[in-house]
Amino acid sequence: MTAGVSVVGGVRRGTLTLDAELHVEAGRTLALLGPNGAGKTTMLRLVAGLTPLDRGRISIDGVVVDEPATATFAVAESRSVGYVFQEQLLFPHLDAVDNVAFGLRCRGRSRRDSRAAAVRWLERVGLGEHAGARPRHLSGGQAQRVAVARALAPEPSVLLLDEPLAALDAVTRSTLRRLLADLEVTTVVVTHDPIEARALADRVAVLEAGRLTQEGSPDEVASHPATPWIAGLLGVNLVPGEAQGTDVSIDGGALHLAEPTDGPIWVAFEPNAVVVHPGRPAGSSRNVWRATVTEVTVEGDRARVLLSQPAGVAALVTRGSADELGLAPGVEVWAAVKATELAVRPR
Amino acid sequence: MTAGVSVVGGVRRGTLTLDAELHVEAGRTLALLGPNGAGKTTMLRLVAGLTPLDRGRISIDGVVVDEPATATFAVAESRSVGYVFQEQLLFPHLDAVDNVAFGLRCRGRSRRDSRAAAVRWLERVGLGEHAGARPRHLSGGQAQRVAVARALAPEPSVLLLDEPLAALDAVTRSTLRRLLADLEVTTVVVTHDPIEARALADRVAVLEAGRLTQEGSPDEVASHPATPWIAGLLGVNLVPGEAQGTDVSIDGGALHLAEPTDGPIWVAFEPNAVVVHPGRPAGSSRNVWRATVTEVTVEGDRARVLLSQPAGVAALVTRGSADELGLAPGVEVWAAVKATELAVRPR
Amino acid sequence: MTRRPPLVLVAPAAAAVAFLVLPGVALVQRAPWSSLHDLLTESAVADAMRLSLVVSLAATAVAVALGLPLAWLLARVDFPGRALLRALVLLPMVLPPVVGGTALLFALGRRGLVGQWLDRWFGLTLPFSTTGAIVAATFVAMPFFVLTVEAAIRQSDPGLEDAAATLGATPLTTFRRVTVPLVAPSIAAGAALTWARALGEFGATVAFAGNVPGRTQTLPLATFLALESRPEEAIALSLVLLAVSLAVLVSLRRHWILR
Amino acid sequence: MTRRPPLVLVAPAAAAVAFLVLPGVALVQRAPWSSLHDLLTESAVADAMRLSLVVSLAATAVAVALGLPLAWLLARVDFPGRALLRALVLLPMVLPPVVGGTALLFALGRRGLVGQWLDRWFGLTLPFSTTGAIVAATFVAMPFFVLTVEAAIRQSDPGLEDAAATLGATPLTTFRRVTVPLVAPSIAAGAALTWARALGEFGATVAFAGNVPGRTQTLPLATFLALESRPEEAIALSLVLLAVSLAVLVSLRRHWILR
Amino acid sequence: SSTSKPTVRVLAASSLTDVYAQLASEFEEAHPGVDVELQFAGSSQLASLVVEGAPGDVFASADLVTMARVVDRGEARVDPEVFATNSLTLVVPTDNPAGVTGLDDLADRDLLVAQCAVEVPCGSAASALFASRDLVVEADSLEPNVRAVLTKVELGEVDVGVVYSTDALAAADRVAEVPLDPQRVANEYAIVTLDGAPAEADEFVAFVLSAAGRAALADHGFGLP
Ligand SMILES: Nc1ncnc2c1ncn2[C@@H]1O[C@H](COP(=O)(O)OP(=O)(O)OP(=O)(O)O)[C@@H](O)[C@H]1O
Ligand SMILES: Nc1ncnc2c1ncn2[C@@H]1O[C@H](COP(=O)(O)OP(=O)(O)OP(=O)(O)O)[C@@H](O)[C@H]1O
Ligand SMILES: [Mg+2]
Ligand SMILES: [Mg+2]
Repeated sequence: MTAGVSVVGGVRRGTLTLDAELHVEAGRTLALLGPNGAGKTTMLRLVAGLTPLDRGRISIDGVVVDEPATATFAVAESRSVGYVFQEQLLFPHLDAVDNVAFGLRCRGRSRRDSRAAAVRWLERVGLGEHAGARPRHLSGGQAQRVAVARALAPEPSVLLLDEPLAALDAVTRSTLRRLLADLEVTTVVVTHDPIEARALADRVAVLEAGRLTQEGSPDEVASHPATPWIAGLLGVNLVPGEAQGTDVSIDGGALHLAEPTDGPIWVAFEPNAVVVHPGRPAGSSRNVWRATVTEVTVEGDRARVLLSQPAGVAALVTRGSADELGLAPGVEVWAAVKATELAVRPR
Repeated sequence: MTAGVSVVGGVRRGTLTLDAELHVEAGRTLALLGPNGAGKTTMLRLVAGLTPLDRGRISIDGVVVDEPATATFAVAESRSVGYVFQEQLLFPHLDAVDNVAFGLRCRGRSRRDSRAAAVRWLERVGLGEHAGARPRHLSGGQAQRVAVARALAPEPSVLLLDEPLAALDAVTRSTLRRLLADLEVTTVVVTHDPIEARALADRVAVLEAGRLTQEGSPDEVASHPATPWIAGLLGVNLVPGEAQGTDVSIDGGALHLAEPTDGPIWVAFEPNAVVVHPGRPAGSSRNVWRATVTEVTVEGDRARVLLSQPAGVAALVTRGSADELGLAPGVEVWAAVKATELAVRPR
Repeated sequence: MTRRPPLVLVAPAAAAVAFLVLPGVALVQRAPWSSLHDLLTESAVADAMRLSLVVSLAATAVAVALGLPLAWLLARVDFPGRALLRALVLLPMVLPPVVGGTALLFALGRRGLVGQWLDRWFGLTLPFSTTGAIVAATFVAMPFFVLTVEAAIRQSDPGLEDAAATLGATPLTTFRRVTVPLVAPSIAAGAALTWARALGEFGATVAFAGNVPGRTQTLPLATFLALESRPEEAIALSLVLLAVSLAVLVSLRRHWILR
Repeated sequence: MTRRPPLVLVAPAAAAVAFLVLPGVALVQRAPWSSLHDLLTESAVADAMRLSLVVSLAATAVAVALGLPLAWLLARVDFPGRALLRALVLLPMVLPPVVGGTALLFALGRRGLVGQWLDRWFGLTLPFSTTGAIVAATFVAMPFFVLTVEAAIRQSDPGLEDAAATLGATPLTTFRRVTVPLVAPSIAAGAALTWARALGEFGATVAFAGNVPGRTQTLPLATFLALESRPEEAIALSLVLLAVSLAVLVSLRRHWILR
Repeated sequence: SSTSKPTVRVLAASSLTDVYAQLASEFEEAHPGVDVELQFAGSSQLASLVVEGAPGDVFASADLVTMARVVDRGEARVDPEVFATNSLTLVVPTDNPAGVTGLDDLADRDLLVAQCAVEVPCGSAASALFASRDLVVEADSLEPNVRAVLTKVELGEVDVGVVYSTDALAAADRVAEVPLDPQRVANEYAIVTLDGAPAEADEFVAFVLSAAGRAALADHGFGLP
């Protein structure tokens, strides 16, 4: 058994059965992504010792902390875990300093010491001047920062962060991102933002409906998304199809490959590679189809255009050409991809 | 007095004095941005009638709803406002359907009718199968969607959305973004994401420390950010300086302009325009300086590199060159910007 | 998760239980089991039992109906003199019950401050009537309800009431559909306290409503009277009272928990 | 914001207040103002007053010390027979106080179930002692505390207790530093209920601890006896009781609110 | 035959519970069509109710002072009459652990003594009794009523208690009596018809005062005037 955190096993929560394997090396950060209700929070609760496993085993730094088969269960307060809860859960009767000092005092530090350390933590998250405020007198983002400071202050050996930067403004977010990235603590961070995942984490794990669907370095996941949901998250297009030679039948159409293959496959291509035309394009590309624009999102100097066909496929165009083409939801367009841009993976 | 929502005036909340003017045309959407604790939530509470103004006037669709000078105050339940609270505030004793049906029942619809409509709303936000769950049995993102459905269900004439998409996964987020963009309701939406602001809103307003610092169309704001905070949010660089001819003295250094000017100015330039070199670059650019990398964030195929000098300035480079240069926090680099890339605005 | 209750808490809790339950055990031990059956089938006892249930339940109903709005007002509406009013509401609890009953007599008796008008205008005489017994029990027991529920409302999140208002709920709707359900456990607890207090009520009833068999002679009054001459019977009657209340409370609990 | 309380709630609340306060007014009206001064300076009355405060405060302290852990146990720890235990804890409230006092004699009297051992081993005799009066008042009043606080704990968010655990707090620390402060208003309310009940306690005290001037003769006992022979004096004593409790409650309120 | 049976509402001191229950049923038998409604409570509580206008027809009190409260307020239709007396006696636990033999033993400081408080009739009578014998008794508890004294004796909390003879008789199976010699009348029971009572109320009072009534009272240990 190695250092770090390792979870193998599962638990039922209402309609969801979480059943997954998760390993974080000591000192490393794992980003946990997945759709709402996939079981991310449940996973953190398992590690924290707030929800016991139904079956399997959890170990932290080589010590088994939960194993129903041997009736092993280390209670939460013995696990040296720092947890930033999704719903913050600040103590409403304590001011910001005492919230942050709470963990230190529980670990035996004097009141004076703890409060001094807590004030330093509040300053690190930019809340020095709100140190004396009760949670209900803090704004959402201020409260979120207190929650982060509270979890970090006792210097736990494992950090569990459930969307720790969600309520923060962009500037504070980058400050805290840096603060978290600098920590050398074994960390699991839940996030919905792949950029944040890449900035914070060494590895990425994706949970979908209680199961681990992909695990790897941010680059691996970005270059080879394993499911359409992951691809969609990353802005990559991933379409399931049935290949017969260079012909692939996909939902409601067909694609043509550069190299022949056979059987169920994933066809992956970058939104960059999708060219959008107002009318049927002339030329040699055989992968040309009609679609309706469902959404246009401006990202800096580029626009991401979602297409109705194949469902959820995106094209990335310059803002200039988006304006020129008058791209807006409801507009009919033609899309084209070169066969050489299509990457193929077995399903 | 026109249709839509108009707020002129202010209120004290703890250490913050909110004092701002805000107008939303009927049927339009205003995105409200600003740092944590700037008063965004307070502004929504003013419009909703949950916090009364200290001074000034609020009108909704031409009717004055709050004016301390004339002792006018229309209570919240009379304002036909839909409010998605930052902290959700679902009714813990009601299941998802009854939460969503609550507003309909308050507006006189029968129980049966209301519940049927509520179920349709839950389906629209992708929660059909969790209709019978109590809030504490929902995941964070599921609860957030119930909160959105609850606010929309009574078809209010004004919508106040406080980070409505924060806890949602990226896929759901785009579904709800479309749902919200399709509504033709006067809306104020608080967000920390400029992309979301652009996707949802016709106009953008920025609150900083209780005051309105900028207001305009997303493009106007994006092209001419009025404060460093806004520039930082948009990823644009905005540096305050003192011009004397083509020389500008800035905090800890100097820049050189293409055209001469005088007095206090803002110097704006795109991160794109900043070139990063491992050593002092040869060549003619006079705007060259040493800096330390403080953060590297990968965005798709590009990397955003934050520099120590001038504080918070960003460079946007390709991922390839970032890897080549070994850009990582702590690395020393040289940065260069052509004088022709510097835009100047009076301060 | 399984919580392991710490001994520092379990020990005093166990002491509390022992202390509260022990006298009941002693009572059971002294009970005249042989004559219990005869006693219970005596019609006077059945009458007193029935009357006790009627009076205590009616008093609880009145206390809830009037006390819930009062608790809300004290918790949520800011008005001058609120602190004083809160304390005033507690006073019936402080008065020795017999004095309370006497005060009721001064106020609502046939020649009382208000009672004389009740009598003159409506021909309503409260003393010696079941209504009088209900009035006495309500007077003594209602403060328990008000205080318990008021504290609970003050503890509940006013944000949820804001949310209800933005959804178009009037204060009354908010009260009914948000505030009240949120503090349901405390309302149940308060009602249980009130009911228990009303069921055991003796002093105020005897002083205000007298001791008329079938009309105001509740089980505690019958018990007290039995104490004069036949103490075993008094013990037996108390045990009946205990058994009935135990049955009611346990079954109510089950009901609340199943909800 | 200013809430406009709806009439449907204000009306019953006002009725409740009128009902609860009116008898007090009638009592004041009947008070023998002329002799009040003499009465209050009588040393027996001062003794009874002092004793009442000592006994009621001690009973409240014991009830809080033992009742708080019990309330927590009932609210947060799942164990078999919890519903039954909850109901059992209520029983002292249902017993007519005189019967309760008698039951205490059976249990803790000189020849009682447990009392005989207290007597034999420790030479501790509770009846006719101030300790006995405290025991009687605690027995009668503690259930009010337990039930009020238990309901409040059940209403409070267990998520905060989870948060405390992840921060390294043992269950005991969590109890002290999270659970208890969260339900502080209900603890205050429960303590007020308990204190008020103990202050007005008569039946159980007289039955268990007797009526020994200076040792167990609290103000309610003095009042009750006065009622037998000099009713005006009884009224005056009750008013003293009311005034003292009013003063204590209002000042406590102020203290809690300022916290 | 008539729509409303005449009812006589009797308010009586609680020490009369058993004997009045017997008298009432005998009276009802002798007067078919008349209903006697009995209620028992402490004399002074009943007096307060009467004075405050609570409806009642006959009032029987355990002492003359309380009766005077009712009469002085003009609630009585006629003058009250004394119909029974009671005397004090000593009761001890059945095993008489302190070996009490007579009143003089009560002067012993170590003896645990319970008596009624002087505010109530049984207490003032006890004090008068001690005074008449020149005894200084320091009671360990001054109980508010006889019942409380009996309980304390029965459970052995005290060694001796001063109670009424009628109570000692009723509790004969649980406590032992140490009779006093000579007996001394401690208090007098009075009965009166209240203002506005029906004629049947006077008949009930007459019945209590009759030979049959006196016999029943004597059976229950009351002295007769
Ligand atoms: N206490 C509970 N009882 C029953 N079901 C629950 C409970 N808590 C969560 N669930 C269900 O378990 C599933 C997983 O919940 P979880 O909170 O782990 O999701 P998540 O991945 O954190 O989602 P999100 O991104 O929305 O926060 C959800 O479907 C939810 O409805
Ligand atoms: N009830 C209150 N009492 C006192 N001060 C308050 C209260 N609510 C908010 N504040 C203060 O008012 C300021 C504005 O709060 P507000 O919630 O409006 O901020 P916000 O712009 O919504 O921030 P965020 O992005 O963090 O949600 C903050 O500094 C906060 O501390
Ligand atoms: Mg979650
Ligand atoms: Mg906010």
